[in-house]
Amino acid sequence: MAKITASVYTSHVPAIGAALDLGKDKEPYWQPVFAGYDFSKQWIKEEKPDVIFLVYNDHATAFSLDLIPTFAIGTGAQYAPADEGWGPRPVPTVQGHPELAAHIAQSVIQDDFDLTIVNRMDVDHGLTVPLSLMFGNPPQSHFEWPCSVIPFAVNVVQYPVPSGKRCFELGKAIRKAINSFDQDLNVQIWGTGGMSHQLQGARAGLINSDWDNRFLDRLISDPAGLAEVPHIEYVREAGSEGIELVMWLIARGAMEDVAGGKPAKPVHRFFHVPASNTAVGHLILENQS
Amino acid sequence: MAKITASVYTSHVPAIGAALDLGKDKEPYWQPVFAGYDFSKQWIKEEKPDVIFLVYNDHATAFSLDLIPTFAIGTGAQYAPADEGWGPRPVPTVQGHPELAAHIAQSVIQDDFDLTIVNRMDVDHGLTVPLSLMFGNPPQSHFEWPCSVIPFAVNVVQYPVPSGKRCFELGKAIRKAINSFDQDLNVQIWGTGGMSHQLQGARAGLINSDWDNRFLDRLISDPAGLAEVPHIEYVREAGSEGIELVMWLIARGAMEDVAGGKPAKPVHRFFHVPASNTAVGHLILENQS
Amino acid sequence: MGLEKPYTDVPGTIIFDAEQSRKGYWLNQFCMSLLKAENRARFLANERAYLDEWAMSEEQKDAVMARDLNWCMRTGGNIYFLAKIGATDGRSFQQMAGSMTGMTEEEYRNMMVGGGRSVEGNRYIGEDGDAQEHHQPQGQAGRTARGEA
Amino acid sequence: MGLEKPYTDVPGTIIFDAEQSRKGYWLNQFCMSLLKAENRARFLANERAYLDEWAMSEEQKDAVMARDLNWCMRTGGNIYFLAKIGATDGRSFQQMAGSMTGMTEEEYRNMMVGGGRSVEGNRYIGEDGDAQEHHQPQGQAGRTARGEA
Ligand SMILES: [Fe+3]
Ligand SMILES: [Fe+3]
Repeated sequence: MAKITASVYTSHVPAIGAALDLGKDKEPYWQPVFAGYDFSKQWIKEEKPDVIFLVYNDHATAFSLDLIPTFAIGTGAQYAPADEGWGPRPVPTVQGHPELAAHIAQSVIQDDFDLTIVNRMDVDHGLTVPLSLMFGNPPQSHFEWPCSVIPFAVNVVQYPVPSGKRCFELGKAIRKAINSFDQDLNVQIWGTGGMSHQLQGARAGLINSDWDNRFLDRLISDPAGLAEVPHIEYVREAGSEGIELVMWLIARGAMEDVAGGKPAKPVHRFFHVPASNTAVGHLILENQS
Repeated sequence: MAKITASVYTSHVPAIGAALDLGKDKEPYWQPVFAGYDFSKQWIKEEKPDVIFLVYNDHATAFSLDLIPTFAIGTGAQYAPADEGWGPRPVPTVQGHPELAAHIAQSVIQDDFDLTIVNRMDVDHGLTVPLSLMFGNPPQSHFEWPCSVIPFAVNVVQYPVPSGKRCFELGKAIRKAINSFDQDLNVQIWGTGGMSHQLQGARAGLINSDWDNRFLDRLISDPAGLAEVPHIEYVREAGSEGIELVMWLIARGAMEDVAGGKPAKPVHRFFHVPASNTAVGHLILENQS
Repeated sequence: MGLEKPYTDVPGTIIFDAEQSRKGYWLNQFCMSLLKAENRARFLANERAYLDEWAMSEEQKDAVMARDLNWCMRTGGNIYFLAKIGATDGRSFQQMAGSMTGMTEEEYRNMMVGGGRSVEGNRYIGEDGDAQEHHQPQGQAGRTARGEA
Repeated sequence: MGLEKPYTDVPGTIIFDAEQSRKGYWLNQFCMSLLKAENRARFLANERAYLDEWAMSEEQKDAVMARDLNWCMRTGGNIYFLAKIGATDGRSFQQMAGSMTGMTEEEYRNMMVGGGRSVEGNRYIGEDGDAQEHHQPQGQAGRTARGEA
């Protein structure tokens, strides 16, 4: 049977991708950011996931105003890195997992989550930057990501975005779906975006480290309570783009402890300000069997 | 305040549109079909709805396999009749109601229905045939539909489609949303598709009048019970395309009696076999204030 | 796979689920292209060349060229997509649906006017209704071929 | 309208809701077109001509030509869409965000390196934080203009 072994949380700041792609990761500005992922790179090399269920948001790339899905699951075979205006990132095409994705879609739709099924889309920095952070950029000699990825896009661009509660409940349904897939697969679920940041107006550059760290604390020890936080608190305290953090609750809702299992075990936690306009947060939780 | 005054249920067989567009509606084959809507045409002339919230399904027209929303709400200003392969139907462009549609989207998403918001799409026979049946095709001298329409597309093409229960609950949320819109609007909600039909394989042409009529009976008097019927019963008893009938439960769930109001009043009921491959069912229920 | 399928015991019926959808992806996307008049014209002008523009299997191409909708469906086609081929040929939904039964157009039309196909014997595979495998193809031609009447 | 908006009391912040989305529809769709390299080139070659291909308001076109992102946002733009204009100009997200504050690039970058903008005084309109209306534009140029220092 497939099994979620761990959840990974990380910001997905586009400038991090640019820094890595341009070879700036050793510069004093960027070095402390990437250093926060040194443990994670080693950890994931040992964990060897088969599939990553990657929760992210599209930043007006695959989805224009013509069509805005609240939740979209990628059931396609592959996804190309998108041109976001600077040209596509020089990273490998993302290989999907159509069978598991279709299984999850079926299960979760039957659990009353009204997913949009997507078979063709390009993926932007929201999805590729976390892969770069956790795996490093693959060398030209072996130009591929080490595992399959199921993209799961959440609308956090046009209001209303889904509530934290809805996201948390969705995570529970995803866990149930993955656990009922009858192939042996080591699956990780990642929640990306955030932490505090605001990219607009006179309040651009807002950072709220206290709030972010409380968010990390509660994500570990009180996720159900954290899921009750209304949107307006994210906006007010963590900046208008801090709302991306609701996506972390999807990954958190998929952990075993939420369904009565043993507590999720934090194996790594990292926080740094700034990366470009944003506070970088990162957390790894393992399921204890 | 906006208010749902009535719900209308009808099949949306493409051949009905073709018959009307080609002036065949007085032919012996078609005359009884259109006669079943004589009352309805008169009724709606007196009812004068401002907006129709029209639940239908796209038949591989606006949505390909690239992207399949479970529920999609049209918040755009207008929608052109689609070319489904025979050229577009010669009927007017559909005028939307962006303000009310956006209000409903906001309210219903906050009630945990994960809608996809659509601002640009063409609408196929699933949406235009019901308009033709209820209003007749508008004359060239006054080539427009008499009111605004909010298209609401439901995936019934690729499994899993939403359950009857989910549809019924969605109807309740739509009612709540419409009732909280602070403009005086006479709103009708229509459920379309069905009744029994199968368009594929050796079982093509299946009709189950008994099941259809029981469906109509229960839709009137026991909608909550009807909403519990599983997909497989629709397929087995009403044909593979009979599954479209789950959409009627969205409209039914939006009636006042479901929320504790007075019983919905049936003012017209019609059933006829066949129109092309399909059993035609039609029902009008009024809210009693 | 793990996908539960409570709908495989209905005779003469293929439910279009994720698996069918994956199998039929390019066939169905080819069909979608026929929503544009210029593509319909190009397809009709040279079917084989047009089909070769799509990543379809050879079998899917053959099934389309043969206008065998049952065959198309077995290779992952969905009727709402396949209908675009019929539309391109100027055929109605009734002609398309009828073509899958083996009946002549008139036989199928008469069945519909007579109230349609009965569900009796056609709910589960293994009953004796007219949609069951051993009664295919339907219509006089099929009966004659089977030496029934 | 009936849309509840619990988010209008945050200083220097426009939440991109259905109303903004409607207002900014063509502006944002123009931005989406810049995801294609050939469109970026065409836009840069003749901005006015390219903008005239879109059903944008004159004000929206002026705001784009002025590269005034705050102005673009007031006319319905969303930052994720508007970022495509900055990308076309070869600017980073930090340059774009900073441009909305009135600070120089260096001032904004230093603010971020120093831990970013504090939330204190910037939670509600009417407090005294640096994002409040009476402190705009920010940075030395703004302070000088207001005769503050
Ligand atoms: Fe983001
Ligand atoms: Fe239909």
